Amino acid sequence: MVQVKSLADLQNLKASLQNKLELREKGEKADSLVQIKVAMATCGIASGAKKIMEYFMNELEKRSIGAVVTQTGCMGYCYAEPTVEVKLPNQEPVVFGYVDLKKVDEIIEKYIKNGELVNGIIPVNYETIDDNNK
Amino acid sequence: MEFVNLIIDNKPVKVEKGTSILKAAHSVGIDIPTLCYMSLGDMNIENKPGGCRICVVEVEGRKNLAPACCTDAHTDMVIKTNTMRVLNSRRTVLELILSDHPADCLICAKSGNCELQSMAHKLGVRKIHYKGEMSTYKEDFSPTIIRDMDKCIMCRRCEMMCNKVQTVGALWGINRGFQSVVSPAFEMDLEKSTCTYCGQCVAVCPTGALTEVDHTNQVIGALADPKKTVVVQTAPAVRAALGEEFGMKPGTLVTGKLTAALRRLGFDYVFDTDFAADLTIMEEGTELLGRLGRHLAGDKTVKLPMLTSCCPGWVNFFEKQFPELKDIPSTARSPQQMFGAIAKTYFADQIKVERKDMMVISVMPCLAKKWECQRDEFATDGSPDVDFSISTRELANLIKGANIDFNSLPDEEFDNPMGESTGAGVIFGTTGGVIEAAVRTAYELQTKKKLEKVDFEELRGFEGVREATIDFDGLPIRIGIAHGLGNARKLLEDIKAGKSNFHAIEIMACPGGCIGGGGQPLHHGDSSILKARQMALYEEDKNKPIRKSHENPFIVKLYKEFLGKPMSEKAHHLLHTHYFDKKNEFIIE
Amino acid sequence: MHLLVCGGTGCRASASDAIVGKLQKELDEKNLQDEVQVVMTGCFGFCEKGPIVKVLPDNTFYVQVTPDNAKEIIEEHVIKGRKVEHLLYKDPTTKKEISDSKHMGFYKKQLRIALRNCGVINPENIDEAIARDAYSALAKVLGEMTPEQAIQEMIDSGLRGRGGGGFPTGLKWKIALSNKADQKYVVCNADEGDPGAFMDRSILEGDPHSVIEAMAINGYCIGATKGLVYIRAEYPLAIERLKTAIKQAREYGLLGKNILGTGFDFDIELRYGAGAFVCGEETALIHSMEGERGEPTFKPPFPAESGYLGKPTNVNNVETYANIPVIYLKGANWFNKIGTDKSKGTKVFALAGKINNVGLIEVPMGTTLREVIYEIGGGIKDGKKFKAVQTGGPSGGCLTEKHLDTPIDYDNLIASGSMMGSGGMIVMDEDDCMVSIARFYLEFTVEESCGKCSPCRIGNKRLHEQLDVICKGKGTKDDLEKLKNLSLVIKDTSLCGLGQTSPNPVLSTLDNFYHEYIEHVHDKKCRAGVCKDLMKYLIDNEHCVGCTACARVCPVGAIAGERKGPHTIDQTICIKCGACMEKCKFNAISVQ
Amino acid sequence: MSSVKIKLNPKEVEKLKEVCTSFNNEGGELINVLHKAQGIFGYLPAEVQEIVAAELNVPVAKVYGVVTFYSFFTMIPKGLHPISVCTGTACYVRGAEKVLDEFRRRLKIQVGETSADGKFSLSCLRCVGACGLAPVVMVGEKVYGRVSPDGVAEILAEYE
Repeated sequence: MVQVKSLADLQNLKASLQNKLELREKGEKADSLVQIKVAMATCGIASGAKKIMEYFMNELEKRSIGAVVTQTGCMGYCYAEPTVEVKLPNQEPVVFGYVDLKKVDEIIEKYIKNGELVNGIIPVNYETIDDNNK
Repeated sequence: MEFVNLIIDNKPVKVEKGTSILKAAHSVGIDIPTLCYMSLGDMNIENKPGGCRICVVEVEGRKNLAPACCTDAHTDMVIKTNTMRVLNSRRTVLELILSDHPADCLICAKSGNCELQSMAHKLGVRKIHYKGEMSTYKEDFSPTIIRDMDKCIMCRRCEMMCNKVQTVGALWGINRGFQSVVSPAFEMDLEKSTCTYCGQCVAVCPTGALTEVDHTNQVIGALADPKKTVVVQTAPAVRAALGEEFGMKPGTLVTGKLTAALRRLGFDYVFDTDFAADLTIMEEGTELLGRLGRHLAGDKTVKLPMLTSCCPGWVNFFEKQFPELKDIPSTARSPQQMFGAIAKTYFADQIKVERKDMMVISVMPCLAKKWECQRDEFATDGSPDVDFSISTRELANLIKGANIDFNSLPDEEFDNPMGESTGAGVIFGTTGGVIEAAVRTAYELQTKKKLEKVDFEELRGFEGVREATIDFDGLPIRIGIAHGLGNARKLLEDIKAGKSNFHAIEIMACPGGCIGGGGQPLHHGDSSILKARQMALYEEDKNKPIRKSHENPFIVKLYKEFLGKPMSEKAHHLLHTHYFDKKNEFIIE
Repeated sequence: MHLLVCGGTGCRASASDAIVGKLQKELDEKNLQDEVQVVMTGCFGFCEKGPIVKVLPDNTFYVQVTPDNAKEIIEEHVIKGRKVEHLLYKDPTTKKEISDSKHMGFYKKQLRIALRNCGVINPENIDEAIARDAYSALAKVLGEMTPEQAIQEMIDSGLRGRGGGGFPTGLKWKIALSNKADQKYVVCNADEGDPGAFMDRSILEGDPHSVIEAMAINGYCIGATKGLVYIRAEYPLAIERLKTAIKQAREYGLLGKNILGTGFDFDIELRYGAGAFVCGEETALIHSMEGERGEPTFKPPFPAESGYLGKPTNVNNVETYANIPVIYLKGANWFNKIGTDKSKGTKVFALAGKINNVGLIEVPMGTTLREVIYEIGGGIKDGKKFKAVQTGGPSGGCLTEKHLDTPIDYDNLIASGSMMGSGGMIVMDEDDCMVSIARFYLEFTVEESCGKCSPCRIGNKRLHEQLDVICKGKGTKDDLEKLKNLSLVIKDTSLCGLGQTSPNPVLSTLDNFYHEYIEHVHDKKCRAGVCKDLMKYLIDNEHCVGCTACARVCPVGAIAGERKGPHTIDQTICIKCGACMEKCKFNAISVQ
Repeated sequence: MSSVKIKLNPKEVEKLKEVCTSFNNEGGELINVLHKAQGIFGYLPAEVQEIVAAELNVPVAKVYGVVTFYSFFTMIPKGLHPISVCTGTACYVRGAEKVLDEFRRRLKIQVGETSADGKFSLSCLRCVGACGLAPVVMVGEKVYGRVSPDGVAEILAEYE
């Protein structure tokens, strides 16, 4: 278990974690690794996000696509739950709303495999503090 | 001491820091009306939930009106207590309270003595603009207290008395919003709760929500029955308070008028509970000396301290909450019950009246007495030693109802043999009095010496828990005193933990003792009234020719003719009792 | 290449379907269907200028596109690579065309500070949080600042409590620091009880570490070693995630003894609410944590002097805490440049009701209601007419058309007769009856009043009853005066914030929709058709053929008439169930 | 000693006492204990409150005062399938009232009641935070979004 015992520890840990995440994003397997985040707050789960997440995991494995599927909190698009963010290697992330199992198939087949966007994209309509800083 | 300067209604005011606006205003003669607020300053009892919102005032610079009872005065505050905004708010709030209160004032037990009624009168409410649904609850008749919660205004005084002061835990705020009310658990009847019938909830209730069970009709019935010989006894604290019901100054002693009134009402024999108090001292004092003697002789089985047992509220309290201590209190019955037992045996024989034809009525400052006289232990073949107990307030109603002009009555004497008493019996009515009376007798019986100074100032006062060591001619006797059940609890916890080193402890359930009993004229939160009543009792004691119980000639005669000696078998049978474990035990099925 | 066509409700209404069809047709004709995909998206949040077409990968942003423009877009942009100038958005100040949406300031109305990690990190993985700077602010404060300096930074930032009242956070901390005691407490109020608000829950579910970190900072600043989170028991997921986060922080040594080797101890426990709205009030919350009925007590003493277990206690809400780490990392000067003069930073709103894009949004203070409703929220659902927006939940008020351009901040909302509250924002349309809305909120208050003080306990009940009478068509004009007086007295005399604000929905609707009240009491009409008792079902003699279908279906026998003759409804019997209207095949029955 | 007979499962009572012990029989933990107790028994009958009061050494009147203050606590056993209709503002303006009426009509019970066969109980709750799906109904743990009065029969049919 990591124990963060000093300020230096925290900085080191942060740096290494950022590296790790970056590796995950841009690393050796950059050509093959797809990142998928499923919004799993109460509203997402209420609209079936759990099933979507499981389906993604199973299907990606079945179809031999290297991907990391994680959960995340509310993205704010409650009207369009369940929502899923898909980030292809070296590309801007794209958010899909109203995702059902059929849509998952479509996303895998069209977007993940061929880079073709499919209906149901939700344009990101906010800035984060990272943007604001610039 | 730090002071603050402020302005109330254009008057400059200087008060100690931490003083409420209400008290600050009062100090310059500005009276802000209050409803839920109540303070018995001398006993550190204060109820200020800030709930009724009648006492609101305008504080310059504040957005909302401030409740005067719980807002502290600060330097440079500018306060207005009577602007149109304040007056409109006050009246509107009162109208709201009245809109959820039955308007049956004409036949309400509290009519004429109701703080809500007085407030409506004071604020000149003539119409209730906001009408609507009224809250209704089931009525609860216990042997002593009636709860008619439709009349509750949620001042929470009863809840505060029951929990903070008495630690009885029978009443609590339940539900929320419009349905909220003060109630026993599960809205069960008080009878099934941990209630001790101390009656302090009734004593502070501003409306007719909490009242005593009225036994005046039973008394009238007994008096009207030509076949019955009706004997009445009046407790010491009654004579110091009854006058208030007839407009007299608090602390006016009305012993003589009281006797005269009882006679006019038609009682056949007018006796004094003080006589029985003297008898109690003989029994309890002897019991104490017995336990003390065995303790000094090295008997490890003897239980000390001995606790007094003349207060029925207190007996209910330890039976329900400290049953493990039930063999510590004295086994002596209370004066009321000793009186009943002697009246229906010794005295009945003397006047040749059969038990079934005699009725004993007691006038008590207490509501728990109503329940005590109904206990099975205090009846012979179903016939109680004391038939009915009425409160000081009920007696006042009887007198008023009988067209007796109390104030112009002559002073009369009690009848004999059970009307003669000593100063020791009189002070039973105040905290510290029972133990002082016991000391006067025990000292002489133990030391066989004459007690020169009978006033034990160290046992007197209003402090919730007091202790003193009395020198019994070289033998230090440690004495504890508690009034109010919350204070009693502190001493009981010590005893349970084995930390108590007292020889004897006096406990009275009500703050102040019987003078502040649940059956007394309402004090409406004025503790100076209680103080005046206490002074009156010490005054009567001082003026008595005999001030030690064992010197009461009629008591001496009673032992000689009837009982033998204190703690004799006959005394045991008639004057002592035993206690029960009344704690709930859960049996899981 | 991708052509993204906005499929948000607003754009859809103005023919985005047709645009997609046209684009597709053009592509097919030019045999480009394999190279260029046309995709329908969710709302871009710029409905005013819709329909919108965005071209990827160059981010060109076309506004107010019609189906007729499809050909032009394909021929010019797709084939020749030239932008269609006249479809580009023109900056309203410079009047210059902007092609790349990344440079369109108006487009990104939202700024996420409190929600910075929500929907970005995996909330159950502390590593992801740390990689995004979690606990760096704590490290900075512990390592570089004294409590006094840290509090000064908070004061300088201008952050105000996000729970409702808007008390300056730094000042609150300063008072708590100044009260000496052997033990102090830091409490996070997560008892979000506004019906229709879910900001705090979303933050706890999406980024629990930001709250934990801020509480630790708060503890350091005021000298408290114990933190408590008072959280609604109805939030099981938030509870789980928070528990996980606390556990992970402990394992990393970021909670517990000697944090980061600085000698500072701090740990957090959870306390559960049990469904009492009044427990959002801090004294009630503290009583509830102590195992008592959640009844508020009069302040002073403030919790900062005597709070949990009688010790100095600082209470802040979830969103307030979520802002705090960033403030320390980026500095008070960064934060206090965002927002308005007296309200700094951003505010999270739960946007709901009759609006297209229901969701969680975060905007800088000073954003107008119009921007929120029409640009972020995508406008009113089903193309209906906007009527009101309710902010501040049961403590707030209903704002109307004329308030739409008011910049949102604490003071402006209060001046308009509403309040910020915790951030619920409910949009209402022409189908909502404002008297009924006021009654709805009062029903809530009556249910949630603790019952301690008489104006709130009885007054709100009477308000509710009075509103009910009006909705039933039995009110008079005098009743409106009574409503107003009663409302003002309840506000003026109630014990706590609940009662002091509960009449706001009544007062604000009386102010802004007085005509609707008048219609109810005078004309006995409810324009929205919500108040059943004010509705009348009528049979039009001209259309009625006397088929008797309505008479047969009427459950109370209110309809009489001869076969083949005109029928009539006895209004005194009719219960307004609407069955007759449904049954009538000749459109002879109407509702008034 | 006055004995109060209690009809409860002894194993569950044991569990409850363990819960009290785990909170050090501390009166200040009353609400936490009640949460756990409701978790064990499904509701808080008078008997359970008596035991909690005795274990934590607080007046049973206080326990009852607390139980009746908080809407989360119930003294009525919930149905096998507890139905909660969200009556938060977002759901209200989107027609929750009509949905609730339909449940009332079909189940023939009022809010706070349980059907005679113990199958369904009906309650209201304030916002599950799924306002995007308003009006929302929960049956047990399952959330139903965008419910219309016509959809009520369908939902109930799932549990028949």
